[in-house]
Amino acid sequence: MKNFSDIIREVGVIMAIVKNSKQLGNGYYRLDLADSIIARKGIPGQFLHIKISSDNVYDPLLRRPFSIYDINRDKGIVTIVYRVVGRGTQILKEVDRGNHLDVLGPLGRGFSTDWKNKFLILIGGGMGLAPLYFLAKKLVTSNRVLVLAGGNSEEDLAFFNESYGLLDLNLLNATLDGSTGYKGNVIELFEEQLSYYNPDYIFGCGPRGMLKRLKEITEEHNLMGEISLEERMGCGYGVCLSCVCNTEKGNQRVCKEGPVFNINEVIFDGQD
Amino acid sequence: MKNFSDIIREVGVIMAIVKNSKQLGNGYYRLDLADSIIARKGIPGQFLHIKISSDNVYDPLLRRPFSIYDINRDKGIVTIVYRVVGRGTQILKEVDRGNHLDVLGPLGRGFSTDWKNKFLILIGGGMGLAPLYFLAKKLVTSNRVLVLAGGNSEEDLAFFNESYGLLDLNLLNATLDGSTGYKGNVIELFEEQLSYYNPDYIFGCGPRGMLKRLKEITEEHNLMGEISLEERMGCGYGVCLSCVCNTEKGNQRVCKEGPVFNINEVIFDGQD
Amino acid sequence: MDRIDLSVDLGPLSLKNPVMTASGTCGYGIEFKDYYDLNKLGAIVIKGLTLKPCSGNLNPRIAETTGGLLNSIGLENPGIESFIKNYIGVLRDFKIPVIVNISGHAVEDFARLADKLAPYSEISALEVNVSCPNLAGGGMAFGTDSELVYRVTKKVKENYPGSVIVKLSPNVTDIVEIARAAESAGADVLSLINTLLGMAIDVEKQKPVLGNIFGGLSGPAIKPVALRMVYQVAQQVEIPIIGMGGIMSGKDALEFILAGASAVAVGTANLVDPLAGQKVLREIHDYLIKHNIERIGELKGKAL
Amino acid sequence: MDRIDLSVDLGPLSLKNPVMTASGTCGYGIEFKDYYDLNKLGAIVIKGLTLKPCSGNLNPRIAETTGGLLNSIGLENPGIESFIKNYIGVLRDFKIPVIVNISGHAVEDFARLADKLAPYSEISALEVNVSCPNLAGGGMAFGTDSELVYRVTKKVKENYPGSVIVKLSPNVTDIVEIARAAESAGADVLSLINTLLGMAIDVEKQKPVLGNIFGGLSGPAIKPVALRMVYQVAQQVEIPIIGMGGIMSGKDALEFILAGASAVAVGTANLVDPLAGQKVLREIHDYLIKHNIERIGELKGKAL
Ligand SMILES: Cc1cc2nc3c(=O)[nH]c(=O)nc-3n(C[C@H](O)[C@H](O)[C@H](O)COP(=O)(O)OP(=O)(O)OC[C@H]3O[C@@H](n4cnc5c(N)ncnc54)[C@H](O)[C@@H]3O)c2cc1C
Ligand SMILES: Cc1cc2nc3c(=O)[nH]c(=O)nc-3n(C[C@H](O)[C@H](O)[C@H](O)COP(=O)(O)OP(=O)(O)OC[C@H]3O[C@@H](n4cnc5c(N)ncnc54)[C@H](O)[C@@H]3O)c2cc1C
Ligand SMILES: Cc1cc2nc3c(=O)[nH]c(=O)nc-3n(C[C@H](O)[C@H](O)[C@H](O)COP(=O)(O)O)c2cc1C
Ligand SMILES: Cc1cc2nc3c(=O)[nH]c(=O)nc-3n(C[C@H](O)[C@H](O)[C@H](O)COP(=O)(O)O)c2cc1C
Ligand code: FES
Ligand code: FES
Repeated sequence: MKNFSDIIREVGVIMAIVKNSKQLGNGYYRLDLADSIIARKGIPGQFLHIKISSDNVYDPLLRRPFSIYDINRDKGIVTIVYRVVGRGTQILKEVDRGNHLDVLGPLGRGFSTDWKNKFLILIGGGMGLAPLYFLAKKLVTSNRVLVLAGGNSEEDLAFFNESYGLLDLNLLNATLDGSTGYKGNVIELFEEQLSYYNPDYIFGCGPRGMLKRLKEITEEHNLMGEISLEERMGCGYGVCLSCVCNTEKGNQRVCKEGPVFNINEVIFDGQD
Repeated sequence: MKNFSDIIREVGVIMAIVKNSKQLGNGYYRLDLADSIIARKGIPGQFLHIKISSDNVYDPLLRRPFSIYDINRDKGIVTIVYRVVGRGTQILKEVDRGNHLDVLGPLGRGFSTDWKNKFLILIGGGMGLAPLYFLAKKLVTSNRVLVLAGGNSEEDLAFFNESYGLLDLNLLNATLDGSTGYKGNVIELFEEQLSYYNPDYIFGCGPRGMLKRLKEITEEHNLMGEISLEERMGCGYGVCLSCVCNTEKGNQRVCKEGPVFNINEVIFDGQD
Repeated sequence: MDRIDLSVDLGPLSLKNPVMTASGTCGYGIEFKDYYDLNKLGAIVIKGLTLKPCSGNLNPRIAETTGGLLNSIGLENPGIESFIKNYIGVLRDFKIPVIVNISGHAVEDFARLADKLAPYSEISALEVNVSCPNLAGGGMAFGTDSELVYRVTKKVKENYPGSVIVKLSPNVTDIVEIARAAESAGADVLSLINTLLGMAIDVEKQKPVLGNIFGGLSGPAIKPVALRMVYQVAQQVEIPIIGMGGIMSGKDALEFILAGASAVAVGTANLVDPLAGQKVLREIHDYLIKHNIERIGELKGKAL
Repeated sequence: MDRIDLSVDLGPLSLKNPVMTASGTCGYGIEFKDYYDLNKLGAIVIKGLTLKPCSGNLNPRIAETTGGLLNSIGLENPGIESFIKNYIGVLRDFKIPVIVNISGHAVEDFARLADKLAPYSEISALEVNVSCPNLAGGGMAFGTDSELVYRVTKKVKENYPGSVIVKLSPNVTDIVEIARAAESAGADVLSLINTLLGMAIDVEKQKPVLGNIFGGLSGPAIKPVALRMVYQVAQQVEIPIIGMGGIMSGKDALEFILAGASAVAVGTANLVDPLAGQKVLREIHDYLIKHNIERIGELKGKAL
């Protein structure tokens, strides 16, 4: 167990209390954590690094990164939304209300949010819609926001359609199976939209292949914007160099200089 | 997850449901497991080998052995009583009612129970009193039973005094601090009792040093009996030879030929 | 197991599926009766035999480590004579290949063991364990010296008409060199890996946990090292490989096969769960179905 | 930390306590600012430096295994020139010894690195990482050949006036032979162990997980092997040892000290928990109090 004095002095490593953990359907889960420090400090695009195993148990060994999906500052609650993909998330979904979770965060560089009276397009693929929700919530108060949400099917997008639906923004879907919205991927939808609109700035989050295409398009159209990357993380706070990505400035750490980068900066080379 | 068909066909590896898990005070815990097969087959002196980690998590890697403390055959409930000594038991105490535990058992050779109209002495030190409870419960129906319970202090013995107290037997305490009963260890108490009584058969369970002394005394007094040994166990079902003890017949596996051995057979040599 | 072809060739041996038990973790196979029919597996490898009876090491003989198990059983076994008298008969009941693991402390020991086992058709192959100390040679394990591995292998081949599997020790600088030595001496198959040499200390008693001080580390903790060695050796030898070291699941087994192993052995997992072998087999089968792969052979070495 | 004496001598270096960070797991120490004051520890070892800037290996660079971590960062670093220009100043702020870890692909590389770092009093010692491949010598790591370890150590000693720590690779048959080579070449201190060579395979993609195929295995999974090596080497060399490999807790650290290490380094644990070093230190302290031991030095090698 962490010493209580550590917890108070060293913000950043926090025993957060699970307020709620529930299945959202279609393999999505939602986890609400009560922690006033994270709730006060977290901004859109930042992430939490969550220890899955209990104290003195070393399998799974590493923490797992999850973007902040939402924060209720008044209640001191921070929320993540995640999908079960492997062992770590399998275990995470079993946590019960009242349990403590060892959380490191908020970590990384978030999205820029100081925009006023602009037209902004947010492009999210799959789980990439999670961090964009918190961003959208901040942006809608003083900007015009269009969200393009891509997924495999209507079902896949159901949760996000519902949550984004409560915000003052326009939302368009792209589904691979065409079960709702545009039939195709979200980048194609974005390209289509660019024939109607000229955004001041764009934000993207999703699989690497999608972001790579997004960059090609923004370059073509001379657009500016930010994207959030994912890489396997060792530490999450900058010491191990597991998570680097190639940029115009050379290698940058996704956990520290990112996960949000200027879209012009990122160089998509090497592995997909 | 184990396939349901495995569970039915291969009795012995069982997903038992936790019926109750509670602290008994003074570091003792009690765990009730609902499983009709174990409840039907288990006899005094046998043990369960419990997997502490969840599926696909390999730390802690090995199962942990615990003696059967009691069985309620009608309700299909088997109970163990344990003390938290390390990582495994630390985790075990956190299981909640309704959880499933992967249990191998009942394993090993138990105590002989087909006694009639005999005078039997049961000598237990500390946790050694756990398996003797189930034994006593069987024996009291047709024999005269004296239980000698050794521990550090009155507190240490409180739980067992209460549980044994409900059975039709005589119970004497020995405590190292003299807070209740005889002041000294339970072997000294046994020796003292031998000047009044001449048991037909004795049963012992407790730390190795205690059992070694017990054997010396039974030899001196030409007594017969059985003792239950503890060794570190790899498998618990006889394949790995981790758990051997030296006997008149050569090395024997505590998990298979034991844990209960004829006291005359066991050779206490080597390490303590 | 329907249309899926799980059979594998292990040099001269044919197995109906690639899942075996690892020596020392399944006794003589008899204790499994209570749990499942071992005949479902591809083959079994029984525990290590020596010339003379051996009562093994002092207790404690095992220590749990993170994701691993240290053991210093010390090759407890009844010796070759008693084995032939009391166990060969039992092994006759198995319908799958039974492989006998042999150990010695001198090159001559291996030769004599091979010679004594040669007449028994109940045995499908010998697995030569070269991880024990070579007493004549200062106590370093045979398996750490390619010259000795060559000699031991050669001797066993000379004295045994059937298949010879050489089981390599991972405690070496260059596993490929050792593997090549065994191959050139005529080994039919290689098993890798045996345990990594390790230890644990009891901080309360302030002394080593194991009675024998050192022990062999097995279990999922060593899987990355085992897999690397199989991957390296598979690229450099022609003979088939039995991969082992930390296999707990079908996925683990498939990693070894993708790294070039023809078959796999389940060791420590048997201790944790008597059904482990069967589980590994079922999960391999499920994977093949899911990925539409008709023959397990298609996966062999695919990640090389 | 009241009346308990935690100080240790590491040859020419004196540390106020035995807990260090392991190279590559604490960057240049600066990221810890947000969590705790690294000056609480005994010393820090910063990440591996090479002559030229190095952008490291392809992603993915890490893979989690049971109780372990495979990494193939590939020594990403800005190179010695940029290090001297941009980082030496930062290191000046540390009140504890700062040790610089150096790597090379030829004996001459080590000599030149030593030479370039010689002028800087901000650095308390060099730690020589001999786990990289020797490009001139066919790619086997320097650390697997006692002759090469001798030559590298000698060269660094000739070019560097301060303390030289040689960090050994565990991927060898006989760690004692390598340790002796370093000692006889004049090493002041030994660090052991570096990572075990391992790999993982992605069964869905049917290829190795790491971009570099192989990686170094660290974390609690390797502790038994690390501890065994420290135990073996401590009996055969006179110079002090920094023990590492899977230290997650004070108990783990004490195992290494009981096995003969003078100090310990916390590596992978830093990644899991930025407070790990401090936690290890506190738990050592608590153990000494509980066991009424006044000086940590009393425990050194007690389990030998
Ligand atoms: C900055 C960042 C933010 C993220 N935000 C979210 C989110 O909001 N919701 C969500 O569902 N997922 C998110 N992910 C992905 C999430 O971290 C992985 O799904 C998760 O780590 C998988 O863990 P596992 O043990 O279930 O899978 P396993 O495959 O068993 O994990 C094995 C290892 O691979 C790593 N890994 C696996 N998938 C990924 C991945 N996609 N990215 C990085 N590492 C991975 C794990 O962390 C672990 O170290 C984010 C990833 C990053 C880097
Ligand atoms: C046949 C048998 C019956 C037992 N019955 C009971 C019982 O009814 N109640 C009870 O409280 N305890 C009982 N024990 C002891 C119990 O198994 C240990 O307390 C438990 O394994 C400790 O696990 P841990 O992870 O908490 O401790 P750790 O010390 O972390 O365990 C490390 C390893 O050592 C082994 N180990 C530790 N202590 C013992 C021990 N005393 N005996 C055997 N292995 C040990 C563990 O199983 C594990 O493999 C019994 C042991 C045996 C062999
Ligand atoms: C308890 C135990 C006993 C073993 N005995 C032997 C043996 O007698 N001969 C042998 O060659 N290997 C022996 N081994 C090694 C295993 O066969 C296997 O090579 C090793 O444990 C790695 O596989 P695993 O991680 O799946 O256990 C033993 C391993 C264990 C755990
Ligand atoms: C991400 C990472 C990077 C490492 N980089 C270096 C390095 O640059 N130089 C070096 O000598 N060792 C390096 N190591 C090895 C560690 O310093 C240490 O020797 C090893 O990880 C064992 O300790 P641990 O199990 O506590 O991590 C690195 C280890 C890790 C996990
Ligand atoms: S995860 Fe360690 S530097 Fe980014
Ligand atoms: S614990 Fe394996 S034989 Fe007894």
